[in-house]
Amino acid sequence: MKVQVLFFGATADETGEREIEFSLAENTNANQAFAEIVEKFPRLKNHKLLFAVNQEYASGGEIVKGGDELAVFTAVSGG
Amino acid sequence: MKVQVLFFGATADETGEREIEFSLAENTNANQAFAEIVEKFPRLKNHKLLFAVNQEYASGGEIVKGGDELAVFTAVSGG
Amino acid sequence: MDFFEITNDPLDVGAIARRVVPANCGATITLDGYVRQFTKGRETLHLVYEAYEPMALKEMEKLIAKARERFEIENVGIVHRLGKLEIGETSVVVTVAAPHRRAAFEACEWLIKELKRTVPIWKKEVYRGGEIWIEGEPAIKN
Amino acid sequence: MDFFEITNDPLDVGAIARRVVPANCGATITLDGYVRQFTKGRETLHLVYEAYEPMALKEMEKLIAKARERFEIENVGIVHRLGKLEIGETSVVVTVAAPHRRAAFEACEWLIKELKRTVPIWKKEVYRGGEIWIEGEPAIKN
Repeated sequence: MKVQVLFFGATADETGEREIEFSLAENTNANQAFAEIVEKFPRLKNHKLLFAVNQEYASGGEIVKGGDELAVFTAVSGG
Repeated sequence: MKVQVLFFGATADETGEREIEFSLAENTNANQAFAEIVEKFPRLKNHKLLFAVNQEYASGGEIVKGGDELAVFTAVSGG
Repeated sequence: MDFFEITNDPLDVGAIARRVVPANCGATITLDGYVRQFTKGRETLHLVYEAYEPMALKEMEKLIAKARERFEIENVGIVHRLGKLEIGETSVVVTVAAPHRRAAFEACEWLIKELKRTVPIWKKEVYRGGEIWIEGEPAIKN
Repeated sequence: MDFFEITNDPLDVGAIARRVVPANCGATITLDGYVRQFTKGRETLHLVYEAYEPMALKEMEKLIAKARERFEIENVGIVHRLGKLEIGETSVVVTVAAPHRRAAFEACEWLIKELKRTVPIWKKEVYRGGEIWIEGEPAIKN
Protein backbone atom coordinates (compact mmCIF):
# COMPACT_ATOMS: atom_id res chain seq x y z
CA MET A 1 0.00 0.00 0.00
CA LYS A 2 1.05 3.59 -0.54
CA VAL A 3 1.12 6.48 1.88
CA GLN A 4 2.17 10.10 1.54
CA VAL A 5 5.07 11.25 3.72
CA LEU A 6 5.67 14.95 4.38
CA PHE A 7 8.87 16.62 5.59
CA PHE A 8 9.30 20.13 6.97
CA GLY A 9 12.17 22.41 7.88
CA ALA A 10 15.21 20.39 8.95
CA THR A 11 13.73 17.07 7.79
CA ALA A 12 12.98 18.51 4.37
CA ASP A 13 16.59 19.69 4.14
CA GLU A 14 17.99 16.32 5.27
CA THR A 15 15.88 14.28 2.85
CA GLY A 16 15.85 16.76 0.00
CA GLU A 17 12.12 16.08 -0.20
CA ARG A 18 9.00 17.82 0.97
CA GLU A 19 6.49 15.14 0.03
CA ILE A 20 6.99 11.57 -1.19
CA GLU A 21 4.92 8.51 -1.86
CA PHE A 22 6.11 5.59 0.27
CA SER A 23 5.29 1.87 0.11
CA LEU A 24 4.41 -0.06 3.28
CA ALA A 25 3.14 -3.57 3.97
CA GLU A 26 -0.47 -3.89 5.07
CA ASN A 27 -1.02 -3.73 8.84
CA THR A 28 2.16 -1.75 9.46
CA ASN A 29 1.91 0.33 12.60
CA ALA A 30 3.20 3.90 12.94
CA ASN A 31 6.40 2.90 14.76
CA GLN A 32 7.34 0.44 12.01
CA ALA A 33 6.39 2.87 9.26
CA PHE A 34 8.54 5.65 10.64
CA ALA A 35 11.45 3.25 11.24
CA GLU A 36 11.31 2.35 7.55
CA ILE A 37 11.20 5.98 6.51
CA VAL A 38 14.23 6.78 8.68
CA GLU A 39 16.09 3.80 7.22
CA LYS A 40 15.47 5.20 3.76
CA PHE A 41 16.74 8.65 4.82
CA PRO A 42 19.46 7.88 7.39
CA ARG A 43 20.44 11.55 7.79
CA LEU A 44 17.16 11.95 9.70
CA LYS A 45 18.96 10.12 12.55
CA ASN A 46 20.85 13.35 13.21
CA HIS A 47 17.66 14.76 14.74
CA LYS A 48 15.18 14.05 17.48
CA LEU A 49 12.09 13.40 15.42
CA LEU A 50 8.38 13.76 15.87
CA PHE A 51 5.85 11.84 13.82
CA ALA A 52 2.29 12.48 12.78
CA VAL A 53 -0.33 10.34 11.10
CA ASN A 54 -3.16 12.17 9.38
CA GLN A 55 -2.22 15.46 11.02
CA GLU A 56 -2.22 14.10 14.57
CA TYR A 57 0.83 13.34 16.69
CA ALA A 58 1.42 9.57 16.46
CA SER A 59 1.64 7.47 19.61
CA GLY A 60 3.25 4.63 17.62
CA GLY A 61 0.70 1.88 17.77
CA GLU A 62 -1.64 3.28 15.13
CA ILE A 63 -2.21 0.97 12.17
CA VAL A 64 -1.34 2.91 9.04
CA LYS A 65 -3.77 2.62 6.13
CA GLY A 66 -3.26 3.14 2.42
CA GLY A 67 -3.57 6.79 1.49
CA ASP A 68 -2.71 8.02 4.99
CA GLU A 69 -0.72 11.24 5.36
CA LEU A 70 2.39 10.71 7.46
CA ALA A 71 4.77 13.47 8.53
CA VAL A 72 8.27 13.49 9.97
CA PHE A 73 9.61 16.62 11.62
CA THR A 74 11.82 17.95 14.36
CA ALA A 75 10.61 19.43 17.66
CA VAL A 76 8.60 22.50 16.83
CA SER A 77 10.05 25.99 17.21
CA GLY A 78 7.27 28.41 16.31
CA GLY A 79 6.25 31.39 18.33
CA MET B 1 -0.70 80.33 56.93
CA LYS B 2 -2.43 79.43 53.70
CA VAL B 3 -2.41 76.16 51.79
CA GLN B 4 -4.06 75.02 48.56
CA VAL B 5 -6.54 72.16 48.82
CA LEU B 6 -7.54 70.17 45.74
CA PHE B 7 -10.59 67.95 45.30
CA PHE B 8 -11.25 65.38 42.57
CA GLY B 9 -14.16 63.30 41.39
CA ALA B 10 -16.52 62.52 44.27
CA THR B 11 -14.84 64.97 46.67
CA ALA B 12 -15.13 67.78 44.10
CA ASP B 13 -18.83 66.97 43.76
CA GLU B 14 -19.37 66.87 47.54
CA THR B 15 -17.58 70.15 48.20
CA GLY B 16 -18.61 71.93 45.02
CA GLU B 17 -14.96 72.96 44.76
CA ARG B 18 -11.98 71.77 42.80
CA GLU B 19 -9.36 74.00 44.44
CA ILE B 20 -9.55 76.28 47.47
CA GLU B 21 -7.25 78.30 49.65
CA PHE B 22 -7.43 77.15 53.25
CA SER B 23 -6.07 78.69 56.45
CA LEU B 24 -4.19 76.59 59.00
CA ALA B 25 -2.27 77.37 62.18
CA GLU B 26 1.51 77.05 62.00
CA ASN B 27 2.85 73.58 62.87
CA THR B 28 -0.36 71.82 61.94
CA ASN B 29 0.27 68.24 60.93
CA ALA B 30 -1.47 66.50 58.03
CA ASN B 31 -3.96 64.64 60.23
CA GLN B 32 -5.09 67.87 61.88
CA ALA B 33 -5.20 69.72 58.57
CA PHE B 34 -7.38 67.13 56.89
CA ALA B 35 -9.66 66.95 59.97
CA GLU B 36 -10.23 70.69 59.64
CA ILE B 37 -10.95 70.41 55.94
CA VAL B 38 -13.47 67.62 56.54
CA GLU B 39 -15.12 69.71 59.28
CA LYS B 40 -15.56 72.52 56.80
CA PHE B 41 -17.08 70.14 54.19
CA PRO B 42 -18.97 67.59 56.33
CA ARG B 43 -20.39 65.79 53.29
CA LEU B 44 -16.88 64.42 52.77
CA LYS B 45 -17.66 62.14 55.73
CA ASN B 46 -19.84 60.10 53.37
CA HIS B 47 -16.64 58.71 51.82
CA LYS B 48 -13.52 56.84 52.74
CA LEU B 49 -10.92 59.47 52.03
CA LEU B 50 -7.31 59.52 50.98
CA PHE B 51 -5.05 62.51 51.54
CA ALA B 52 -1.99 63.82 49.83
CA VAL B 53 0.50 66.53 50.71
CA ASN B 54 2.53 67.94 47.85
CA GLN B 55 1.49 65.15 45.51
CA GLU B 56 2.51 62.34 47.87
CA TYR B 57 0.20 60.15 49.92
CA ALA B 58 0.16 61.56 53.46
CA SER B 59 1.01 59.36 56.41
CA GLY B 60 -0.54 61.91 58.78
CA GLY B 61 2.35 63.15 60.81
CA GLU B 62 3.79 65.47 58.18
CA ILE B 63 4.01 69.09 59.27
CA VAL B 64 2.16 71.18 56.73
CA LYS B 65 3.85 74.39 55.57
CA GLY B 66 2.45 77.53 54.05
CA GLY B 67 1.95 77.17 50.30
CA ASP B 68 1.74 73.37 50.45
CA GLU B 69 -0.59 71.60 48.03
CA LEU B 70 -3.01 69.32 49.87
CA ALA B 71 -5.49 67.00 48.17
CA VAL B 72 -8.53 65.08 49.41
CA PHE B 73 -9.94 62.27 47.32
CA THR B 74 -11.63 58.90 47.42
CA ALA B 75 -9.94 55.56 46.81
CA VAL B 76 -8.68 55.57 43.25
CA SER B 77 -10.55 53.79 40.46
CA GLY B 78 -8.49 54.24 37.33
CA GLY B 79 -7.52 51.49 34.95
CA MET C 1 12.99 53.81 27.15
CA ASP C 2 10.23 53.56 29.77
CA PHE C 3 7.33 55.95 29.46
CA PHE C 4 4.27 56.92 31.44
CA GLU C 5 1.73 59.34 30.10
CA ILE C 6 -1.73 60.74 30.62
CA THR C 7 -3.67 61.95 27.62
CA ASN C 8 -7.11 63.02 26.48
CA ASP C 9 -6.63 61.44 23.07
CA PRO C 10 -7.66 57.97 21.88
CA LEU C 11 -5.03 55.31 22.53
CA ASP C 12 -3.47 53.22 19.75
CA VAL C 13 -2.64 50.06 21.69
CA GLY C 14 -0.49 48.48 19.00
CA ALA C 15 1.58 51.62 18.53
CA ILE C 16 2.07 52.07 22.28
CA ALA C 17 3.22 48.47 22.69
CA ARG C 18 5.72 48.86 19.88
CA ARG C 19 7.48 51.68 21.71
CA VAL C 20 8.91 49.25 24.29
CA VAL C 21 10.51 46.77 21.89
CA PRO C 22 14.27 46.33 22.52
CA ALA C 23 16.81 44.31 20.52
CA ASN C 24 17.35 41.57 23.10
CA CYS C 25 13.68 40.74 23.72
CA GLY C 26 11.39 38.49 21.75
CA ALA C 27 8.00 39.28 23.22
CA THR C 28 5.95 42.09 24.67
CA ILE C 29 2.98 41.56 26.98
CA THR C 30 0.29 44.20 26.79
CA LEU C 31 -2.82 44.86 28.81
CA ASP C 32 -5.50 46.77 26.93
CA GLY C 33 -8.09 48.01 29.43
CA TYR C 34 -11.30 49.31 27.92
CA VAL C 35 -14.79 50.38 28.83
CA ARG C 36 -16.95 47.35 29.39
CA GLN C 37 -20.61 47.54 28.49
CA PHE C 38 -22.01 45.36 31.26
CA THR C 39 -20.86 45.16 34.87
CA LYS C 40 -22.84 42.80 37.09
CA GLY C 41 -25.81 43.15 34.77
CA ARG C 42 -25.84 46.97 34.80
CA GLU C 43 -25.36 48.64 31.44
CA THR C 44 -22.79 51.39 31.28
CA LEU C 45 -23.44 54.20 28.81
CA HIS C 46 -20.02 55.77 29.05
CA LEU C 47 -17.25 56.55 31.55
CA VAL C 48 -15.54 59.80 32.49
CA TYR C 49 -11.97 59.59 33.80
CA GLU C 50 -10.35 62.30 35.85
CA ALA C 51 -6.83 62.44 37.34
CA TYR C 52 -4.75 64.35 39.79
CA GLU C 53 -2.32 64.61 36.95
CA PRO C 54 1.05 65.58 38.44
CA MET C 55 0.62 63.12 41.31
CA ALA C 56 -0.62 60.39 38.96
CA LEU C 57 2.51 60.77 36.83
CA LYS C 58 4.72 60.62 39.93
CA GLU C 59 2.94 57.47 41.10
CA MET C 60 3.31 55.86 37.68
CA GLU C 61 7.00 56.63 37.71
CA LYS C 62 7.32 55.05 41.17
CA LEU C 63 5.44 51.96 39.99
CA ILE C 64 7.81 51.48 37.10
CA ALA C 65 10.82 51.86 39.39
CA LYS C 66 9.37 49.28 41.78
CA ALA C 67 8.57 46.91 38.91
CA ARG C 68 12.19 47.14 37.77
CA GLU C 69 13.33 46.13 41.26
CA ARG C 70 10.95 43.18 41.39
CA PHE C 71 11.11 41.78 37.86
CA GLU C 72 13.78 41.33 35.20
CA ILE C 73 12.24 43.54 32.59
CA GLU C 74 13.66 45.66 29.85
CA ASN C 75 11.08 48.33 29.06
CA VAL C 76 7.74 49.43 30.42
CA GLY C 77 5.10 51.74 29.00
CA ILE C 78 1.98 52.97 30.77
CA VAL C 79 -0.54 55.31 29.16
CA HIS C 80 -3.86 56.30 30.73
CA ARG C 81 -6.57 58.22 28.95
CA LEU C 82 -8.81 60.83 30.57
CA GLY C 83 -12.15 62.40 29.68
CA LYS C 84 -15.26 60.79 28.28
CA LEU C 85 -14.81 57.26 26.96
CA GLU C 86 -17.37 55.30 25.02
CA ILE C 87 -17.97 51.55 25.35
CA GLY C 88 -15.00 49.58 24.06
CA GLU C 89 -12.61 52.51 24.03
CA THR C 90 -9.23 51.91 25.63
CA SER C 91 -8.71 53.64 28.97
CA VAL C 92 -5.31 52.21 29.89
CA VAL C 93 -2.41 50.41 28.25
CA VAL C 94 0.33 48.67 30.24
CA THR C 95 3.01 47.11 28.09
CA VAL C 96 6.17 45.30 29.17
CA ALA C 97 9.08 43.86 27.22
CA ALA C 98 11.46 41.44 28.92
CA PRO C 99 14.11 38.97 27.80
CA HIS C 100 11.98 36.17 29.29
CA ARG C 101 8.24 36.27 28.86
CA ARG C 102 7.51 34.98 32.39
CA ALA C 103 8.87 38.22 33.82
CA ALA C 104 6.91 40.29 31.30
CA PHE C 105 3.63 38.58 32.24
CA GLU C 106 4.32 38.98 35.96
CA ALA C 107 5.35 42.60 35.70
CA CYS C 108 2.38 43.55 33.50
CA GLU C 109 -0.07 41.95 35.92
CA TRP C 110 1.61 43.54 38.93
CA LEU C 111 1.67 46.98 37.29
CA ILE C 112 -2.04 47.06 36.45
CA LYS C 113 -2.95 45.82 39.94
CA GLU C 114 -0.83 48.51 41.58
CA LEU C 115 -1.95 51.20 39.16
CA LYS C 116 -5.57 50.53 40.13
CA ARG C 117 -4.59 50.77 43.80
CA THR C 118 -2.27 53.74 43.91
CA VAL C 119 -2.43 56.06 40.89
CA PRO C 120 -4.85 58.96 41.57
CA ILE C 121 -7.26 58.53 38.68
CA TRP C 122 -11.02 58.12 39.11
CA LYS C 123 -13.81 57.04 36.87
CA LYS C 124 -17.39 58.17 36.85
CA GLU C 125 -19.78 55.59 35.48
CA VAL C 126 -22.74 56.98 33.59
CA TYR C 127 -25.47 54.37 33.33
CA ARG C 128 -29.08 54.44 32.29
CA GLY C 129 -30.77 56.45 35.04
CA GLY C 130 -27.79 57.85 36.89
CA GLU C 131 -24.11 58.32 37.37
CA ILE C 132 -21.63 57.54 40.15
CA TRP C 133 -17.97 58.11 40.88
CA ILE C 134 -16.49 54.66 41.36
CA GLU C 135 -14.52 54.38 44.58
CA GLY C 136 -11.82 51.74 44.74
CA GLU C 137 -10.65 49.78 47.72
CA PRO C 138 -9.05 52.21 50.17
CA ALA C 139 -5.89 50.17 50.32
CA ILE C 140 -3.49 53.11 50.63
CA LYS C 141 -2.66 53.71 54.25
CA ASN C 142 -3.10 57.34 55.23
CA MET D 1 -15.60 34.48 18.50
CA ASP D 2 -12.31 32.59 18.89
CA PHE D 3 -9.98 32.54 15.91
CA PHE D 4 -6.74 30.85 14.92
CA GLU D 5 -5.01 31.66 11.69
CA ILE D 6 -1.79 31.26 9.76
CA THR D 7 -0.81 33.92 7.29
CA ASN D 8 2.08 35.16 5.18
CA ASP D 9 1.08 38.77 5.70
CA PRO D 10 2.36 41.24 8.30
CA LEU D 11 0.41 41.15 11.58
CA ASP D 12 -1.37 44.19 12.99
CA VAL D 13 -1.22 43.36 16.69
CA GLY D 14 -3.65 46.04 17.81
CA ALA D 15 -6.25 45.05 15.25
CA ILE D 16 -5.93 41.36 16.08
CA ALA D 17 -6.36 42.04 19.80
CA ARG D 18 -9.46 44.10 19.16
CA ARG D 19 -11.19 41.14 17.52
CA VAL D 20 -11.60 39.38 20.87
CA VAL D 21 -13.27 42.20 22.80
CA PRO D 22 -16.67 41.17 24.25
CA ALA D 23 -19.23 43.28 26.08
CA ASN D 24 -18.72 41.77 29.52
CA CYS D 25 -14.94 42.08 29.64
CA GLY D 26 -12.80 45.03 30.61
CA ALA D 27 -9.35 43.94 29.55
CA THR D 28 -7.50 41.98 26.93
CA ILE D 29 -4.03 40.51 27.46
CA THR D 30 -1.92 40.20 24.33
CA LEU D 31 1.42 38.61 23.64
CA ASP D 32 3.26 40.12 20.69
CA GLY D 33 6.11 37.79 19.72
CA TYR D 34 8.64 39.25 17.32
CA VAL D 35 12.02 38.60 15.81
CA ARG D 36 14.71 39.48 18.30
CA GLN D 37 17.99 40.82 17.02
CA PHE D 38 20.31 39.24 19.57
CA THR D 39 20.05 35.79 21.13
CA LYS D 40 22.83 34.88 23.53
CA GLY D 41 25.11 37.36 21.82
CA ARG D 42 24.51 36.03 18.30
CA GLU D 43 23.04 38.48 15.83
CA THR D 44 20.08 37.27 13.82
CA LEU D 45 19.70 38.69 10.31
CA HIS D 46 16.20 37.37 9.71
CA LEU D 47 13.99 34.34 10.38
CA VAL D 48 12.04 32.09 8.06
CA TYR D 49 8.94 30.37 9.47
CA GLU D 50 7.40 27.27 7.96
CA ALA D 51 4.36 25.30 9.09
CA TYR D 52 2.60 22.02 8.56
CA GLU D 53 -0.41 24.18 8.01
CA PRO D 54 -3.47 21.92 8.34
CA MET D 55 -2.01 20.18 11.40
CA ALA D 56 -0.91 23.50 12.90
CA LEU D 57 -4.45 24.84 12.61
CA LYS D 58 -5.85 21.68 14.22
CA GLU D 59 -3.36 21.96 17.08
CA MET D 60 -4.23 25.62 17.60
CA GLU D 61 -7.90 24.72 17.74
CA LYS D 62 -7.16 22.03 20.34
CA LEU D 63 -5.12 24.49 22.39
CA ILE D 64 -7.98 26.95 22.50
CA ALA D 65 -10.41 24.21 23.54
CA LYS D 66 -8.04 23.13 26.33
CA ALA D 67 -7.55 26.73 27.46
CA ARG D 68 -11.32 27.12 27.71
CA GLU D 69 -11.46 24.07 29.99
CA ARG D 70 -8.67 25.36 32.20
CA PHE D 71 -9.41 29.09 32.44
CA GLU D 72 -12.50 31.27 32.65
CA ILE D 73 -11.96 33.15 29.46
CA GLU D 74 -14.30 34.71 26.98
CA ASN D 75 -12.44 34.94 23.67
CA VAL D 76 -9.09 33.84 22.32
CA GLY D 77 -7.26 34.78 19.15
CA ILE D 78 -4.06 33.22 17.83
CA VAL D 79 -2.39 34.30 14.61
CA HIS D 80 1.00 33.04 13.42
CA ARG D 81 2.88 34.46 10.49
CA LEU D 82 4.98 32.40 8.05
CA GLY D 83 7.73 33.22 5.57
CA LYS D 84 10.66 35.59 5.92
CA LEU D 85 10.49 37.95 8.89
CA GLU D 86 12.85 40.84 9.52
CA ILE D 87 14.11 41.93 12.94
CA GLY D 88 11.28 43.32 15.04
CA GLU D 89 8.49 41.95 12.87
CA THR D 90 5.71 40.14 14.69
CA SER D 91 5.68 36.37 14.24
CA VAL D 92 2.87 35.46 16.61
CA VAL D 93 0.01 37.13 18.43
CA VAL D 94 -1.90 35.47 21.27
CA THR D 95 -4.72 37.56 22.67
CA VAL D 96 -7.21 36.68 25.39
CA ALA D 97 -10.22 38.51 26.79
CA ALA D 98 -11.72 37.39 30.09
CA PRO D 99 -14.11 38.86 32.63
CA HIS D 100 -11.28 38.79 35.20
CA ARG D 101 -7.81 39.77 34.12
CA ARG D 102 -6.10 37.06 36.22
CA ALA D 103 -7.60 34.39 33.96
CA ALA D 104 -6.62 36.32 30.84
CA PHE D 105 -2.98 36.57 31.97
CA GLU D 106 -2.86 32.89 32.90
CA ALA D 107 -4.50 31.71 29.70
CA CYS D 108 -2.30 33.89 27.48
CA GLU D 109 0.86 32.60 29.14
CA TRP D 110 -0.32 29.00 28.97
CA LEU D 111 -1.30 29.32 25.31
CA ILE D 112 2.05 30.66 24.13
CA LYS D 113 3.92 28.01 26.14
CA GLU D 114 1.83 25.22 24.65
CA LEU D 115 1.92 26.71 21.15
CA LYS D 116 5.71 26.62 21.26
CA ARG D 117 5.58 23.00 22.38
CA THR D 118 2.89 21.49 20.19
CA VAL D 119 1.98 23.50 17.09
CA PRO D 120 3.98 22.27 14.07
CA ILE D 121 5.71 25.45 13.01
CA TRP D 122 9.47 25.83 12.68
CA LYS D 123 11.83 28.72 12.36
CA LYS D 124 15.07 28.91 10.48
CA GLU D 125 17.47 31.44 11.91
CA VAL D 126 19.66 33.20 9.37
CA TYR D 127 22.64 34.77 11.09
CA ARG D 128 25.87 36.28 9.88
CA GLY D 129 27.77 33.33 8.47
CA GLY D 130 25.11 30.64 8.43
CA GLU D 131 21.61 29.45 8.97
CA ILE D 132 19.99 26.77 11.10
CA TRP D 133 16.56 25.30 11.64
CA ILE D 134 15.81 25.81 15.31
CA GLU D 135 14.68 22.62 17.02
CA GLY D 136 12.55 22.96 20.12
CA GLU D 137 12.42 20.70 23.12
CA PRO D 138 11.05 17.33 21.98
CA ALA D 139 8.38 17.38 24.63
CA ILE D 140 5.65 15.72 22.57
CA LYS D 141 5.52 12.04 23.30
CA ASN D 142 5.54 9.92 20.16
